[in-house]
Amino acid sequence: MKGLPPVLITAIVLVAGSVLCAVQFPNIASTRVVGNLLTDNAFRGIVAIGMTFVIISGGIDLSVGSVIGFTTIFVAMAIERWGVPPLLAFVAVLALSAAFGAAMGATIHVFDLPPFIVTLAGMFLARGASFLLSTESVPITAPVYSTVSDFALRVPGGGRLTAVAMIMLAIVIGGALLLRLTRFGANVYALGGSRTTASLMGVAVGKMTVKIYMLSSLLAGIAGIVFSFYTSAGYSLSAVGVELDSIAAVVIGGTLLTGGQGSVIGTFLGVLIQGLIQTYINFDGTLSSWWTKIATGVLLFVFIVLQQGLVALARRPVAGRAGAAT
Amino acid sequence: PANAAELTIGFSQIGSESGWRAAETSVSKQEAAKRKVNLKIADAQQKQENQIKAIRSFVAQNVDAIFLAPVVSTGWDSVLKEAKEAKIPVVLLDRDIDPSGKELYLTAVTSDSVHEGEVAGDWLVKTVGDKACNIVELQGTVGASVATNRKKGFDAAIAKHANLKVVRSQTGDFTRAKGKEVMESFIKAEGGGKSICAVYAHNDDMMVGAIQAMKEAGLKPGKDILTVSIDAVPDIFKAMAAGEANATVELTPNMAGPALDAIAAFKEKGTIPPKWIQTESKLYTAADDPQKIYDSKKGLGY
Amino acid sequence: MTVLLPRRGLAQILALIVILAVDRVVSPQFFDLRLQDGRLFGSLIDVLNRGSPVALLSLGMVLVIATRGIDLSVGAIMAISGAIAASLADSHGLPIVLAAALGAGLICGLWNGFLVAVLGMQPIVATLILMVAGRGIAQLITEGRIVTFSSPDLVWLGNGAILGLPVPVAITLGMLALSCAVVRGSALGLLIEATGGNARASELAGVGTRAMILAVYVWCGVCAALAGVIAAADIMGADANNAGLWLELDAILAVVIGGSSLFGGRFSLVLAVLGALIIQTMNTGILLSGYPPEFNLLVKAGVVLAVLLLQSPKFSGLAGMAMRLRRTKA
Amino acid sequence: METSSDSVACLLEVRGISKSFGAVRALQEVDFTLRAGEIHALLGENGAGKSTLIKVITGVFARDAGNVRLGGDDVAPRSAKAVLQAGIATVYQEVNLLPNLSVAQNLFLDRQPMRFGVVREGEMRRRARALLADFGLDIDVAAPLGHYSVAIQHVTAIARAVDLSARVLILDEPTASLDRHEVDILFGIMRQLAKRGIGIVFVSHFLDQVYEISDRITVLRNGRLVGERDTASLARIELIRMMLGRELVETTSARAATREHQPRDVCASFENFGKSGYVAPFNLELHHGEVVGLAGLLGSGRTETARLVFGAERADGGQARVEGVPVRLHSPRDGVRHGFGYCPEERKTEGIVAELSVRENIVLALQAKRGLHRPLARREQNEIARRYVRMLDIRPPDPERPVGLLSGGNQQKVLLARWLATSPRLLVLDEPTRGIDVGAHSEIIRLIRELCDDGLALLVISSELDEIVTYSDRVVVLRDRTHVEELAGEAIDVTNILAAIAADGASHEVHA
Ligand SMILES: Nc1ncnc2c1ncn2[C@@H]1O[C@H](COP(=O)(O)OP(=O)(O)OP(=O)(O)O)[C@@H](O)[C@H]1O
Ligand SMILES: Nc1ncnc2c1ncn2[C@@H]1O[C@H](COP(=O)(O)OP(=O)(O)OP(=O)(O)O)[C@@H](O)[C@H]1O
Ligand SMILES: [Mg+2]
Ligand SMILES: [Mg+2]
Repeated sequence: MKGLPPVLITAIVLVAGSVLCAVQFPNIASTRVVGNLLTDNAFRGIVAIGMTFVIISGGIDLSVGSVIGFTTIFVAMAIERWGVPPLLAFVAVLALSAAFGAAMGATIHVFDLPPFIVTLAGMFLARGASFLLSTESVPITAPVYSTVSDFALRVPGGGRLTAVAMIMLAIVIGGALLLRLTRFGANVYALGGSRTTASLMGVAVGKMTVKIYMLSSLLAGIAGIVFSFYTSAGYSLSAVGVELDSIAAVVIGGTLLTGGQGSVIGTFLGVLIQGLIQTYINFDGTLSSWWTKIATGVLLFVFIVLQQGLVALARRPVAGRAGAAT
Repeated sequence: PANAAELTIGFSQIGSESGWRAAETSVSKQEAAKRKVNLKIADAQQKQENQIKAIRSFVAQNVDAIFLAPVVSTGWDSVLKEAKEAKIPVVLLDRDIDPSGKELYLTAVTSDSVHEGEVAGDWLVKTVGDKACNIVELQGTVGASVATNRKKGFDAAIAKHANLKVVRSQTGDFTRAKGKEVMESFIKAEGGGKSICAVYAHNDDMMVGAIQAMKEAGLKPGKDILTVSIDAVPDIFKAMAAGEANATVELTPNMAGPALDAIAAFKEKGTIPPKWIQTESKLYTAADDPQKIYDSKKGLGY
Repeated sequence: MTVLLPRRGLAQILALIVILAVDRVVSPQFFDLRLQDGRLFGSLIDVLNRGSPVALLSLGMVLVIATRGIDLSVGAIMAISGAIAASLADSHGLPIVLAAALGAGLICGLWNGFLVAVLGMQPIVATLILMVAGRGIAQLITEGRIVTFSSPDLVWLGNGAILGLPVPVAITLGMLALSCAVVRGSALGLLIEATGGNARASELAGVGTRAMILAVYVWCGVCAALAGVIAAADIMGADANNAGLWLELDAILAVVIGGSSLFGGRFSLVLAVLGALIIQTMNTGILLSGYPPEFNLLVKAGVVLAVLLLQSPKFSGLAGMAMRLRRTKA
Repeated sequence: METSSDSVACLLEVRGISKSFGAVRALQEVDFTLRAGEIHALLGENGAGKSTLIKVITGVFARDAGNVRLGGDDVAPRSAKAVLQAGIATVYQEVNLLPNLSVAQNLFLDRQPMRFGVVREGEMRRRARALLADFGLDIDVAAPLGHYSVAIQHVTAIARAVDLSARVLILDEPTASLDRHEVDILFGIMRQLAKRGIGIVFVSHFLDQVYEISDRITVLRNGRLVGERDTASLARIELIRMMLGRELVETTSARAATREHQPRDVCASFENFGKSGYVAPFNLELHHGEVVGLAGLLGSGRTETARLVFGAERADGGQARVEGVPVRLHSPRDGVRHGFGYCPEERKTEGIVAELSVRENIVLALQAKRGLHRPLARREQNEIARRYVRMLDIRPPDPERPVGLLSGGNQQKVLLARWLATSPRLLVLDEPTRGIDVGAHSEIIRLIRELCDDGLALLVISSELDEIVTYSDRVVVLRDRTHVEELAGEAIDVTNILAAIAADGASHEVHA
């Protein structure tokens, strides 16, 4: 399986974008900003990895934002109101979110329903469930939280590699290995190629579907925990709209929405590109609400066009036929 | 001592979800311009993570002060700590944050949204007197702290009066369209609106929608059904002038003015302002010459 | 590929009836109708009236989806056209207002179609661009305010009545009839379904697939613009911040509930509109029920899942199997 | 291998299988027996139920009645995986492999060599290369399968199945897209497997191949079992009669010989037409009432030529003329406008719109040609569809059936009907008889001739040299994406074509 070219292209786009930003705002080229980029986008990176698996397998998961919201409020309530030790709360919430994903996967497979809609219902369900837990935001005061949020490796130049950033990097690497090197990963691509064919070739399509959505929800759960570290609080309305951002990140990272192609590293770069756009807009700081939106759209457009242009260029020379029976 | 004219202040604004918010942004700009302060506004599009990013980037740019209109009350500790480490004073606008962060900001210029609800409730209690009164409530967005607080305050105000009862309560998402839709269904569910005595809306926009719904149903808002809402945006004064609305509680869009004064004083003289600069939650009724207020508010960017 | 299609539309009609019955239970006056100021009045009318914008959106969306696309920008287009209509309403006549608003929708649709058909972008990201930027453009027009107007013509579009029906309902019915006539009366329907079913094969059969794709996005933009005008006329003001917010998801949901596949091909305009009605019937029911709003989303999720399961051929298969099993056990 | 006695180990036993799709009874009470070590041909017309029987055996379709026993044990397959594990490997007619995965991954999907939970990529590639080497294929196994031609993809699918088959190997029309050389390799491997005691089911419409390789033959007709015979004792005429239920009028005489050559008008001509990196510039004249055959090895550029001629691919040089008038030929739409038609070889991805009905598929090109505003009324559509369903004997004769549910050969006929309905002046057919049964095969050849007599120009690609010889007035031979030779009249015969294909540049005019 290839996949390197699109990734390289995304990387080139990212570097080019960074250089442009740095030319305009020299401050951007500091380790501090880079560190912030990783920390601020940690939870997005984590969900986007899960989304990558789902999209490569030919599906989509709209529920991730709500699962993050649910996770934060669940963890907060468990620790602060129900007196559950933080670690136990994490385990419980991860088990819950994994089960939730598995249920969505099973529904999709057994009833042959479109993932878009099943996960849309999942999105309503998870958000609704978090409203039931609490509509108020709940601060978390457990000592683990301050320990983790304060923990950071200092890098020369004022940069900080925080714990959440490290969690994200670990998940990116783990995800990349899982997708590239294991049988599970190969099956994910197989499902994206064609479910029927994959099933005829002996892939247990049902089990795979369940596992893939489970993985996505599990990662959304982890992202939720990371988000709760990031804000030291739980809030039922957190991470609204994250699903669309993640899908965009995955696509910017060179993954086809139709499935069958893509890579984790590409997604990671896609998340960084989005983060860069955001940072650029923040540094500019003169944009009104509407110009912010317009600029985000325009930059998104520019990045995608740049990338498509490069992909088209890379495809151009098609060599002759590679070996045939004579 | 630093001159106010040289100040650069970063303002992490929530977004632009309502006319009131737009007015706050434009009033902030006007107030900053008056004081020759360079105000950098970062719009967070309703997302806390964007606000955190914005604050971080303000810190990275080493601004002189940071204004923050927090989208939720929790989750600011670590980023505000960063600001504190960088010795950048932070002023909260419009909403307060969680008590644990008290020492992390210089002052908060806010109104008390529970109190706003109380003012609205008290007005209704006074107006209705001893008559039995079924109230329908248009809530803000589920989970938004303002909605929760305005509900809390209102409920507290009417709690002691058994003749006042909230019979229906649904979210109108702070918008006109939803306010209208929800009110339509309230009217249907309450026998054509005959059993409704008053509407309480968590913001004026929803009330404007609800007023339309009542009129379309052949009811006379302001007469058949009392209205009380919060924010005091221009359009509600127009309705009041037409006799279609009864009362509104003001939430001033000028939070930046007092905040800028506090920062200037702090920078120049080192004056530590009080921890909480509360803005007035003033009640307006038809007795307050609504047309005049409408004319004066129209230009504020609502 | 063992596909046993249920008779088209049966599942949707059943679902609608069930939800209507539930609505009747939570709100006994649900079916009451009365005439007031020459306009019918009642919860049923509310369903039709409130469902109109989403129904209009789904009319456009269903064609986009039939070509294997998706349009996330319809909510933003609503905001843009509403903003334009509201800003022009008090200074210009209705024809100009409508032309400008619908023209804006057309341009938005052209832009989306250009990105998808010509630049070959994936529809979901292509339209995500306008979803983000479009709301910004709308806010730019209104400067974040709610722009109100009092032009009686435009207000009539939102609140008037034709033969007792609210104007938005009449417009939606008109658009439904128009699109059915255009799509099924010409070869468009066949060519769109072919494009969505197998674009490469259709192209080789001489179908102008690019033109088809461009056309459906333009149509979708126009429908969205019309929905935006109606939404603005309804509240006599343009709320660029909130108009059409998240309605793209409702529109997609309506199309899927209407039985069209997200993978393109076969579509049904009438069923898409029926899907929008099912969603609105549910929403109105929720509002009438008097449950606390915290439950809204849970109810919505439950109903959506139930409606989809009802449609799933596998589900009827399983249900049948369970029944047979029980019989054999007994 | 002698197959007379009942004592021979009975490996796969199928009894009383029935299967209906709605009103279509695809299989009724079919019995089938496969012995260990035999090669058993499963024959029948298009839509007879061969593929369905196979899918019932492997559990893709649930059967309505009957049972399947493998080595005496009942097989009630719950999943494709379970069937694979039971030792039955299958190459299906339609479903190929996964074009987005590498060749190696395709070969070893779900059974990759592992170490510490990690796929041993290098080892997997090594094994993949070794496996394909048996089939004389030396390709980059790390490249995505989709980069390769249909033929290579098919060989890969066969290689995978061969490698998987522990007890039974089922091949549904494996040779449809293979050339003679590859067929020989495949047959060699099949014989070896049979010697090891593996039972092989072989479906094909090439009767020569059936007689060459199979030990026994089972014939299906209209979903019913017609009979089971030893190949050696079954005359070809008799076999055809069993398959068709009637006699076949053979049409094998070469066309050129039966027709006087008269000067005909040029229908379309191509001058220096070509596209760099695709096919070398060529000159080609197509006359009304003439069949031009394109011959060459796999990958020699026949499909490319066809696509350029039709306009599916845009030429970067040269000039096309229709009836002598220079025309623009940039897209299929241009081609269709000029009255061209094109049946692509990749039926599933480029031909049919599976979800649409037979009727809609047939009228599609005609409708596209007429444009949006001149829709065919439903009545006209029905009439056209019915006409071609009858004319081409499309089965089941139900115009409202989704094309995807038709058997492979019938899908091919629908495609042909699509273009005939546009009354084209030039029809380009890429492998039109692939997967078509003997009956339909001679039907199609007859049709080609008739069309031709009506003044249509035809450009036909076929890997069946016999077939090309049968209907062509001229034959263009390609090699390495270059037109190397043009044969006409008496010169058209299989040996000459083969010579031109094999020739090395210099020896072109061997057959004067
Ligand atoms: N999934 C399906 N749904 C409905 N009908 C089907 C399905 N698959 C096959 N059929 C029908 O069953 C009959 C037998 O088809 P089958 O594919 O077995 O034919 P075949 O003998 O393999 O023909 P060919 O030589 O053309 O491949 C045909 O009439 C076909 O239309
Ligand atoms: N190495 C390769 N990389 C990408 N595509 C290839 C490669 N080799 C072959 N192909 C493609 O495979 C297809 C088959 O080759 P081609 O069409 O030239 O063969 P042909 O002469 O038409 O023979 P046939 O039609 O019998 O397969 C072509 O579309 C060609 O572009
Ligand atoms: Mg077959
Ligand atoms: Mg070819």
